[in-house]
Amino acid sequence: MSATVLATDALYAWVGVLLCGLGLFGFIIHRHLLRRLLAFNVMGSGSFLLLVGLAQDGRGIDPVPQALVLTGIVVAVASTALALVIFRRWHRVSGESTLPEDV
Amino acid sequence: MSLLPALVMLPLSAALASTLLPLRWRGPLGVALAVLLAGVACGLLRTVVGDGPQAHALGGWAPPLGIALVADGLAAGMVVLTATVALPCALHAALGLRGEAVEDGFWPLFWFMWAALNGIWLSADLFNLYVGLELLGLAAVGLVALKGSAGALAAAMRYLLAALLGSLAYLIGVALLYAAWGSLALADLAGFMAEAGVAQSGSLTTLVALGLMSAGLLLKTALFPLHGWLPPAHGGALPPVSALLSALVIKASLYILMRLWIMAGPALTPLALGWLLGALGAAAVFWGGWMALRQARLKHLVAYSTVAQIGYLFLFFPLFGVANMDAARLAWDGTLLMLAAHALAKAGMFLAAGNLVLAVGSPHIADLTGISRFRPLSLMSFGLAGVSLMGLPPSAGFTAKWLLLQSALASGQWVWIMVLVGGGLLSAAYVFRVFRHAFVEGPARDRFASPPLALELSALALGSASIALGLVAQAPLEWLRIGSPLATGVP
Amino acid sequence: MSALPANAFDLLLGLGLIACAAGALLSRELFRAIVMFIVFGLLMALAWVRLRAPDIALAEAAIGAGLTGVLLLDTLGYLRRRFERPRPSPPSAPAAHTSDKEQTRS
Amino acid sequence: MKRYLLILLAALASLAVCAALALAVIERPEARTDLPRVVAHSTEHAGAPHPITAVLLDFRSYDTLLEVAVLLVAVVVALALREAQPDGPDRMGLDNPLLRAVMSWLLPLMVLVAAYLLWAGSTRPGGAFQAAAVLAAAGVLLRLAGVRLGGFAGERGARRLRALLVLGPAVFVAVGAGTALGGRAFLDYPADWAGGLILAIELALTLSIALALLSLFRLAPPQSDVERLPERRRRTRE
Amino acid sequence: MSGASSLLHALLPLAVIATSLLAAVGIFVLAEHRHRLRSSLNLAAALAKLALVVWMGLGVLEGERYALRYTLVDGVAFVLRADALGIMFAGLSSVLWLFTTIYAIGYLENAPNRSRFFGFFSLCVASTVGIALAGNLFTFFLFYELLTLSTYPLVVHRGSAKALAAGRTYLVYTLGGGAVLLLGIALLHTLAGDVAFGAGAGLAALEAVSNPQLVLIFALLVGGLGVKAAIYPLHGWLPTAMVAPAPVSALLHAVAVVKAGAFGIVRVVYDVFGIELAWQLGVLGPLAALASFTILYGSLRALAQTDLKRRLAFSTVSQVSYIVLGISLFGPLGTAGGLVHLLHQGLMKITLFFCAGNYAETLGAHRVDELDGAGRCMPATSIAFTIGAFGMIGVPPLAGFVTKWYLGLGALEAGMGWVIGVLVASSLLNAAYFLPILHRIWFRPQRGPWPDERFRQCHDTHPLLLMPTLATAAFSVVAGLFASLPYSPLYWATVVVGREYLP
Repeated sequence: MSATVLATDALYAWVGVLLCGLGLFGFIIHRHLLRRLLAFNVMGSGSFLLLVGLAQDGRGIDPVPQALVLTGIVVAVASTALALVIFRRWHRVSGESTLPEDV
Repeated sequence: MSLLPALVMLPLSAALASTLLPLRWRGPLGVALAVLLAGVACGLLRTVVGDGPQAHALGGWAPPLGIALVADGLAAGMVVLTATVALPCALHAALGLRGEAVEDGFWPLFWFMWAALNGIWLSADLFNLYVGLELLGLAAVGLVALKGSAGALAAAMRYLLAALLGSLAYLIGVALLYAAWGSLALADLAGFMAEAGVAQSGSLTTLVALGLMSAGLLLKTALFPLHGWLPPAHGGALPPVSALLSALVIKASLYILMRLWIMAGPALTPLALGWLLGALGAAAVFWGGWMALRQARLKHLVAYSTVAQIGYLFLFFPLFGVANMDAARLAWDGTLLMLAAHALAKAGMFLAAGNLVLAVGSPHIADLTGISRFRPLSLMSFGLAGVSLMGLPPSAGFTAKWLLLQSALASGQWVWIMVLVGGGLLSAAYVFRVFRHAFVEGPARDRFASPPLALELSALALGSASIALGLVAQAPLEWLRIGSPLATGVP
Repeated sequence: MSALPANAFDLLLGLGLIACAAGALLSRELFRAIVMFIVFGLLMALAWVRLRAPDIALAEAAIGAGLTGVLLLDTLGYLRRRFERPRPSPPSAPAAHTSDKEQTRS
Repeated sequence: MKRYLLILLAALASLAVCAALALAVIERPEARTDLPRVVAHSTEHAGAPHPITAVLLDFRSYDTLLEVAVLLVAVVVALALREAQPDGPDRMGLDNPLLRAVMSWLLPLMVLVAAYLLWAGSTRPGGAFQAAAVLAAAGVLLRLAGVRLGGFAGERGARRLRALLVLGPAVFVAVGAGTALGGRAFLDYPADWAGGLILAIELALTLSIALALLSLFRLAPPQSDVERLPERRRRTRE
Repeated sequence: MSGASSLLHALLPLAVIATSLLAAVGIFVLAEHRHRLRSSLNLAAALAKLALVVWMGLGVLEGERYALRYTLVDGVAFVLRADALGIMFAGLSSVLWLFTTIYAIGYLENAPNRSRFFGFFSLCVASTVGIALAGNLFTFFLFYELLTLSTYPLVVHRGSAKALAAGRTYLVYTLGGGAVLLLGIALLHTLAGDVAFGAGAGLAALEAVSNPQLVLIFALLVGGLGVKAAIYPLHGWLPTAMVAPAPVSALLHAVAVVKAGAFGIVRVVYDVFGIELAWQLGVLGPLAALASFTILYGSLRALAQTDLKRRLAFSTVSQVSYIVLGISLFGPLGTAGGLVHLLHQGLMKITLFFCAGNYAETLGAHRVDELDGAGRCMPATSIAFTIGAFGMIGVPPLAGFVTKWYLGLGALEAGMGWVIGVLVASSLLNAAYFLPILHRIWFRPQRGPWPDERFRQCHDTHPLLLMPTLATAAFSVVAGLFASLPYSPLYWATVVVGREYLP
């Protein structure tokens, strides 16, 4: 972008990029399911920042990506909650907090 | 009044209704509504065949501000295919799950899944596709988890993680594309990209976005080597659930992938990438076939067969990408027919396998000894579906394979011929492995549980459909080309 | 166009976000990781304010940080209770703790 | 050893993704449409003057409907899994008098805030989701304080819970069907009614979403299961 | 031609296939214990099919055209067409189906899984007739693979470990062959489009195509078909598959399966490539050599077999190659010899298999050395066996002689005198493995009790088993004696040759 000074929106977009990478890293290295969910949520936040930050950079407020992110947050919390429900059940029947490795 | 929103809203309303209704009403309601929805689906197809592609701007707001539902031949075809597969599955579930604890969750999730599928086939908006994918993914995961056993829960969890990661990759791609082009409507994007061409500076952003989205969608489609989550999920679920997952759910992400590639056009989807997908598909065919051969449990064999069969569908990407118009058309026809053939055959096979497992009371192939005498109908359905999966005539699988062979020959990509022929032999090996056990006449038990006839008939209907489609493929293939890039002459 | 230049606060907030995310992902103790995640969520809400998206900020604070955090903590509590309760004998203690610290050291 | 390999792999993967994203961010072209301007222009004709609410409940209302469906799926799965394996008696809660005292004035406040957010949503930041989140948080606090939401206990309560969960999307679909039957596009609100319809949808959605979020919290199996844990499984993976 | 009659002409080939296809469906639907109804259905379908084929055959002689065309997908059509050659094969199948059905009803009395057996049996015949009436390579392949699928359950019918192993071998060979054939057909399709049979030397017009490519396609096609025709070295499945019940061995391995392969080769040489082109490509010489080798090899292996059915199986390996040899001789006489053998060998070999089944069922005699003195106990069966054996050896005036005579003349005409040597050597070998059996049956005394006697006194065997045996034996005598009369197999073969290959 042409701006010599880093704009706020661009800054947060860059933070979003880093969060995506960080989240992916955590998602791969961890086996504990709660940790993988944390990583997933971090990655999700990163993508939301990317969505709004990039769209608004140099163009001002854009309500469309903001609305998309609102939708995305609800979807993310639904996914997380579903994962936790299944995780607890899994933990109850198996006593494990990770998935078996063999597949 | 347009049929397009009804195709999503009917199943959605059914989902809401079956959350509330008493258990005993849900099954009959499910079957009745499935019949109705199949009728609506056929109505849509008729409209599309008669009047060309249909569009409906939801909320009265035209894209890019609003979201449009669009039905071209392909979308209408998928809607009809969904109904064709889901109707026997609904029948199977209504009778097979009656009185079981899982029935409470099954029906709402079944309907949510159907709504999501129709939503995806008809969607023409990148973000709407994301929401549709999530709805589909969570409903599918829920269906897998329903059994509540340790195996089912682990499989559901693994599936959920894959689905979540896949949709995130897709979402990041959406963010990039929106930033780069300023619209979420597929039609807009296709126009912009065609206008801009390769030389445009933004092509790199688009490429990264498409790469991420493709990777996420591949994970959801379970293309080798990202297939790890599929066999436990599809192999361990209830029979109608396995059937729906293998037949339709994984096709949804493939469908989006195909739409994206066609949207981006040849400039942004270099043939090398197509070859990569084709090569992965080839590997899937052989690896999945080999693993299917080695499974001890019947439904896991069928699940690995899905891993293998998905591979054929990915031959689309290298074959469609060539400049040869004939080859591209043959690839389009062949892939879509293969998709339909696999959907019908695999759903039939899972239902039949479920009946067989129910009859012998054991999930193991080795325990099928003597079953041919007692459950010939289920075995027959399994065989009919198997014929299509093996790609032997006369079946839709064969006709599709023939078209793909012709496409490979026309484009000069001879490698895929080996995949098509070798893969067929490998699938023959695992299908006949089941029969080898079933035909054994030995000192086996002569008491088998007998499932209701309707369970066997629903499997038979799907198996027969996978055969019959091969004989009447001409007209459906013409319908599928309506509104496709082939119709306009730009592959 | 309103290209607001980023100020020191934004820079700090960005760094804080990354630090909290790293903490949430790399902490040895699961409890700590979840707390870090909740803090991360609150910082995210601030970031949304800076991005002139107050709607998201509200939702993030309530849903993202609040509810997700509570759900995660509750699940963690569930794990711990399950491992502590039924074992009256002392040898159970190490097992209970490894469930939280788990395989970061393996 | 395997662990280090994994870390290496993860680092490589995340670096690759970061690099690709960075390239994409740097190289991105100027957008071809100015969607914000279109939104600003169209918001005047939408049912809500606040642009984000207009996007969520008018321009892209279909997305919102599907999104509520996603939330409902999670709840349905939780309900189904719970009913497949019934839990023991519910003994959750921190029986703390101070907490109870705080609750007695915090709770009405939260409900008030939720109502305000819902009301303000059409013109200012706020709306159904935020209101629902606050309501759900109030419910969570109640649960933590050991208060049982008696209205949802028993078989009739369960049915009531389901009815309320379905209410939001049902109103949404019903409005859509109404507009479609009236000869308009699906969810195309008539101009005079737009504001009211959106508010009605939002009200129903708030209840349903709040209850859904709360259910996901509440439906997790309580600790009474602990006794059932088999001895041999009580180990952790190394 | 009026509209109704042209519709009839289009539907007649379909009806011929449909009789057994519908019979198959009907039989699958029937409950296991409804054997009366099942048998009636079976026989009615067999008679109906025979009547239709005869009707169509007479029409073909008068120059009527029966063809049905249906586009499957763009560029590929499902074509059924009755020409003289097709009618010949269809006629053979429907005559022998009738007899074998009767035989099988007697053979499988009180056996389990009859519904499955007869269902797939009918499906088999449907495929065989489909092969006969196929109007292009694609349609041929369709039925060719259907034949593979429908014979598998018959081969493994007994469900024993041995039967299952044989079924596996059968599948490996035939599915492999099918894949090779598909490859050949697909390649040909890209070169020449949809090759219709009888369109007159199909590929000759393709000047531009390079020879090696055509040779490759020829090799693929013949290689794929050679599996079912049991040409060396692709014959391995045939002797193994003899574990199947006798009617299966009789119809399928004397008629349907092996003949489908041989028939396919005839189609490829004459209808796809055209004999001229095949000759120019130089592929006929190697094919003749391979066929000759298979003739001798099969006979030699037959000598060494002690199991009667295995000996017959190797004899089949040898005899089917006569057909291939006949068509790879460049000339009308050789062709006529090969084609007539398609019919003659079918009649004679099915007689022999019926007899083998009778011996096994009645006396429990499976091995050659168990047959000592069988002639006295089962005279009628043994007479039939003798007729079949003499026919195979080529003793005049039986059917086998006619074949060998024409093959010899054809070889001389084509200037391939060495073929005479092969024929003589093969006849000597035939005699060497059949005559000892005849000697045992008629001239040796019975050695102790029979292995597994079914009837207390010697009343030959069950009438349902005996009748078809005698009928086919009589047919093979008649075919030889009256070879020069109209409507005899030789007559048909000369019609085919005269009409289609010598314009």
